[in-house]
Amino acid sequence: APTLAAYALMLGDDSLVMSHRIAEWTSNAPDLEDDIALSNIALDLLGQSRLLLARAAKADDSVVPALPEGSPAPPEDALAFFREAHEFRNVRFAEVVNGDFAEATVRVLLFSVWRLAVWERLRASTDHVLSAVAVKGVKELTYHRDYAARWFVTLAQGTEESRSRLLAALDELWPLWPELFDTHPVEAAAAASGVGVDPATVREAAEAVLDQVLTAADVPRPEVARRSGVLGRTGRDGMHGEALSRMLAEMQSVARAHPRGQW
Amino acid sequence: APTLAAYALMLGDDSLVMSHRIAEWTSNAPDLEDDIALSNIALDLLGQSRLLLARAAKADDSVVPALPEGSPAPPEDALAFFREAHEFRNVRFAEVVNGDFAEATVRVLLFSVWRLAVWERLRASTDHVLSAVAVKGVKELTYHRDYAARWFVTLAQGTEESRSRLLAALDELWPLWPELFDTHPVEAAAAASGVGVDPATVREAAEAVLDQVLTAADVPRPEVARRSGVLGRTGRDGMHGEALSRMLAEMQSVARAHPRGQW
Amino acid sequence: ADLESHFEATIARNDRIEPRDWMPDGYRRTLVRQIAQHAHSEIIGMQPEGNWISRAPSLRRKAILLAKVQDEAGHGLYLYSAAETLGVSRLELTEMLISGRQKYSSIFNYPTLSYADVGSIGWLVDGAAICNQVPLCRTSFGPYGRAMIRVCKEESFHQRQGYELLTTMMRGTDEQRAMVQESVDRFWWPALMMFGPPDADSPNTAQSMAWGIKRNTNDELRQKFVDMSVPQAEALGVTLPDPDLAWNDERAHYDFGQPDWDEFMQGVKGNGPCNAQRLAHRRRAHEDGAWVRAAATAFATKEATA
Amino acid sequence: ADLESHFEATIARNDRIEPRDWMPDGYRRTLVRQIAQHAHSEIIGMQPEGNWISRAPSLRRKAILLAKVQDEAGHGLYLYSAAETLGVSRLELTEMLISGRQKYSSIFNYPTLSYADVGSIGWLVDGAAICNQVPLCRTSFGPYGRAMIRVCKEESFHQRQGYELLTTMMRGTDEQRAMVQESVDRFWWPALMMFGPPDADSPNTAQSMAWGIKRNTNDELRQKFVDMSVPQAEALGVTLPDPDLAWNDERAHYDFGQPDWDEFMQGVKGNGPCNAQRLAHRRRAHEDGAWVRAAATAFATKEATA
Repeated sequence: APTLAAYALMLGDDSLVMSHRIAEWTSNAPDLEDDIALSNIALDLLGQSRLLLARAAKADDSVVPALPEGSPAPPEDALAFFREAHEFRNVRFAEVVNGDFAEATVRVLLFSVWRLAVWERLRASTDHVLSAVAVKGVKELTYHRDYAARWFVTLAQGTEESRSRLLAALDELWPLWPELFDTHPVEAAAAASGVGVDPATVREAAEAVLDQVLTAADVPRPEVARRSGVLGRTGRDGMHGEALSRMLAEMQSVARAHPRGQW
Repeated sequence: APTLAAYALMLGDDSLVMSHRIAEWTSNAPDLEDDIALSNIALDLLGQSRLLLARAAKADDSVVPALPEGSPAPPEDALAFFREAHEFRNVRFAEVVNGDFAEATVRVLLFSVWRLAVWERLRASTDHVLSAVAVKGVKELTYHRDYAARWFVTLAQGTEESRSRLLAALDELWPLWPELFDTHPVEAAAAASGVGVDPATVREAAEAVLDQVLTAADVPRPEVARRSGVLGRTGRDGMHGEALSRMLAEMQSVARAHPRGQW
Repeated sequence: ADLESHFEATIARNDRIEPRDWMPDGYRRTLVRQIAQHAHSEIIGMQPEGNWISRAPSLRRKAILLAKVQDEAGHGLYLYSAAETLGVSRLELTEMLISGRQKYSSIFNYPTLSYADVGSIGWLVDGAAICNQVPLCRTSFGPYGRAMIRVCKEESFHQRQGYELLTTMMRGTDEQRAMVQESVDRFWWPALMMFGPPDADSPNTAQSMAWGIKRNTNDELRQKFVDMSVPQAEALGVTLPDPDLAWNDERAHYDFGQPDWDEFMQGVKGNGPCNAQRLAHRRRAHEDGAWVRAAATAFATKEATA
Repeated sequence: ADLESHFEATIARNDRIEPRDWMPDGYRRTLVRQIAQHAHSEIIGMQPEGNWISRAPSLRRKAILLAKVQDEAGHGLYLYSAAETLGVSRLELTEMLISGRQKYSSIFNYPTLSYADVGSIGWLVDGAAICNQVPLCRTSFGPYGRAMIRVCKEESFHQRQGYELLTTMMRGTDEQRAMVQESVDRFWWPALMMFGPPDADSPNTAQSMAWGIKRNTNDELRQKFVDMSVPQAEALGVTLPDPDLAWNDERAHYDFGQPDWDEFMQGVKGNGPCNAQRLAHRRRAHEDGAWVRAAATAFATKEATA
């Protein structure tokens, strides 16, 4: 159960942090349809994270941080609002500060292509909760991917400006793409026990899907090296960039100011 | 003593919030000299706020919020880090989200012209601490005003772009200028008892100084109406804009995450 | 004249005018202005609540709030579509909004200052909006009436959610109860202002009622809202900030005081606490999106000619 | 040849070369590169610590941190001025920095992840910088040496402040002690890397030493830093994350392990955790300031011709 909990936490944190970033687009998108679509993606990811964080807490309640005395926060909220940045296990990709709409397009595309490849396999998880989350998630992520892929092609083929912005965004996020396929010991253990998926095993499949989009958009694969971690450690180890602690300062401010609050 | 405390808190909050905004320029200014100058202004204001918050706490310790058990935070930090937005008494002018360098110029100019007019009189406060703060502060604020006035003229007379940015910044901040001269009951009481200054009484002097700068820059007085409050209440009543609670979420995040911390 | 009498007859029958039908210019202009203002209100209204999405104190509340703000974007979308049937484009209307030539509801020029405001907006602001809008489901212009039916259904849902948030907070800590009371104190009067100036100062009401674009006077709706809200406030355990509020047996309605109409006019004139901020946000989002919309247009053209 | 022998003699006497003196092209080029890199490091170095100004947990710490970051801007200023005496402008150098053609110290490509990092940077990073820089106060180029004297004085002050922050935190809660340890774990190895690659892999050292631009080899300085830091770590109560760290009686120095030079090279090549972020920040600030600098120039021209 510690492996299951740690694994569910990783996936849950990915969804939570990514959801937060996408939700920052609300009331800021280029058109109403995109505002609605991006809110929708954020909502799907938020829903995933709630199920996954709850699963983690149920599998091993020692992952849930100690709450201030008298706090009625349920486990999902204890995990979301009362952990420090280094206790989060999301990939660094999810936490990067938002850029322009091209960046949002590339972000959703890369994230969902990766995630779909993992979750297609996760549907066969021996854990019924994870498998149910994955079944629902695959449908959601397919929509996210298709939405982003459509914009990816549109921006690549639209105007000179949109193409150059798109290429810049791709170069910016690409250094964090390889990290998505690193195998963390928890993921290896989860895969070995049948509850999880080793992301390294889906890299080929994910790259193939991505290549289709790149080809349709007539965009070459970027030639940018991967971003190194700190002492070999990255997001899955709790080693994040500077953006995460700032994000959490904002996200957790009300919950922490009222630790005994009912919401 | 409650009047003195409430009055010192108002002045201290002005300096604290303004200092925080100016400090956000650090590593972001157009040139190194300005980076240093703006940090300097932020430091001066921060120094003022520490003396003023400490004075408020000493005059009436009931203004200091109850701290989480075991917190060793001194009164100045209790006031800065453990109050909610509606407990802050700064003028709304101080909290506005930063804009471009023209906005910083106008912000520092208007703030220091106002403040100087008040503090020149505050030197005669019957409270020795306030009077000492004002004596030192007048020197500092004179430097701030002169720095901003120089840039004000430069931007007004520089390029078309700089002039239009400057005028836009002036129009943006002008609606909050009249509020600086409103008399809050606490200010009226402080003035009556000789510890403070009624800002309404220095309006003419401040406007005269500002007019000199506007004339030198060949910039007309803006014709923008004052910004109304909420149910007639403004910053001095604890009624702020949306920016302040966001600013505090960030500013207070570490202190609140470690209420028993030693720093 | 034939056309005009046909139009008058349709109105008289309480039937719907459809976009293809003939209609007087004044009717069209009034409708465009009213629908656009309503659409703009939904879009600007995303900001005050959107201000708290990133700080929602529980994941459940975050999901509820995000979905609600998304619904407001959806309402904006239906309403712009209804306006488009009258021959104006969404882009034109958006430009009217950001240049300040068209208005939106002044309520959204008030700041949101605590999480309780999310609840107060749901309870009071959406509540007032519903009072205003339910009669509009029977408005004479078809696309508008149909949009309003959808909007009202969702707004009622939002109102219940807002009230439920406040109820939950009232069961929490003393600070939370104080937060709710403070928020209600701030939003009560602005909510009353949402019905517009007193009938005596509302010159367009008569024509709009004659055209079936408006179904009740401002004061009628305001009274309805007050009568509805007082027992809800009691159930919640908050005090409404009006010393004149009292049941009047004779009228079988609550008597109540007048909001500060000067402050209201300041908001209408653009000098409210957040007018500049709301418009600047909308303008920035619109301008930031220009290159994206241009790319979509260019791409569509390429596809069409390929 | 006369000029060259005069130059050589000045160097040999450990006297200072001044900007008006003749100097070999290689000397000038090496100096420009080194001073510029040093100046860039100060400017980029404002970011990792600047990241915490807005979140400093006490007003006293906020003042200390703000003043420190301001000093770094000041150091950048002196150093750019020293470089300018060699005939390159600050603007040119800035453009070399933001286009990636000139480097800055790789240490600043590590993120700051907690407030303890402000202390660790003061103690370890400024400590290592001082070891590197104290000998440069005697460097052969006058303006550089004089700038370094000022810089070193202030850096020592910063180092003491950083150490004092950590000492205070160690007297605090368990979480704070853990925060300090975690921070030291992260910064120890990168601090060792600040002295550059092992001497065997540092081809330019010999020439720089001959010119009096450099006074000690990388490994000598690294050893000095380790010897200095171990007792400080003990006094602080933290463990340095090196299992090979042990006193060697024979050498009368501490033995220590090697940092991960592959990670170091990734940072040098631009692939460190924050390289892209640091450069993007600098580039944005520089570009955002372009209209201001243009206005200042236009105004100065007008004034001059008025």
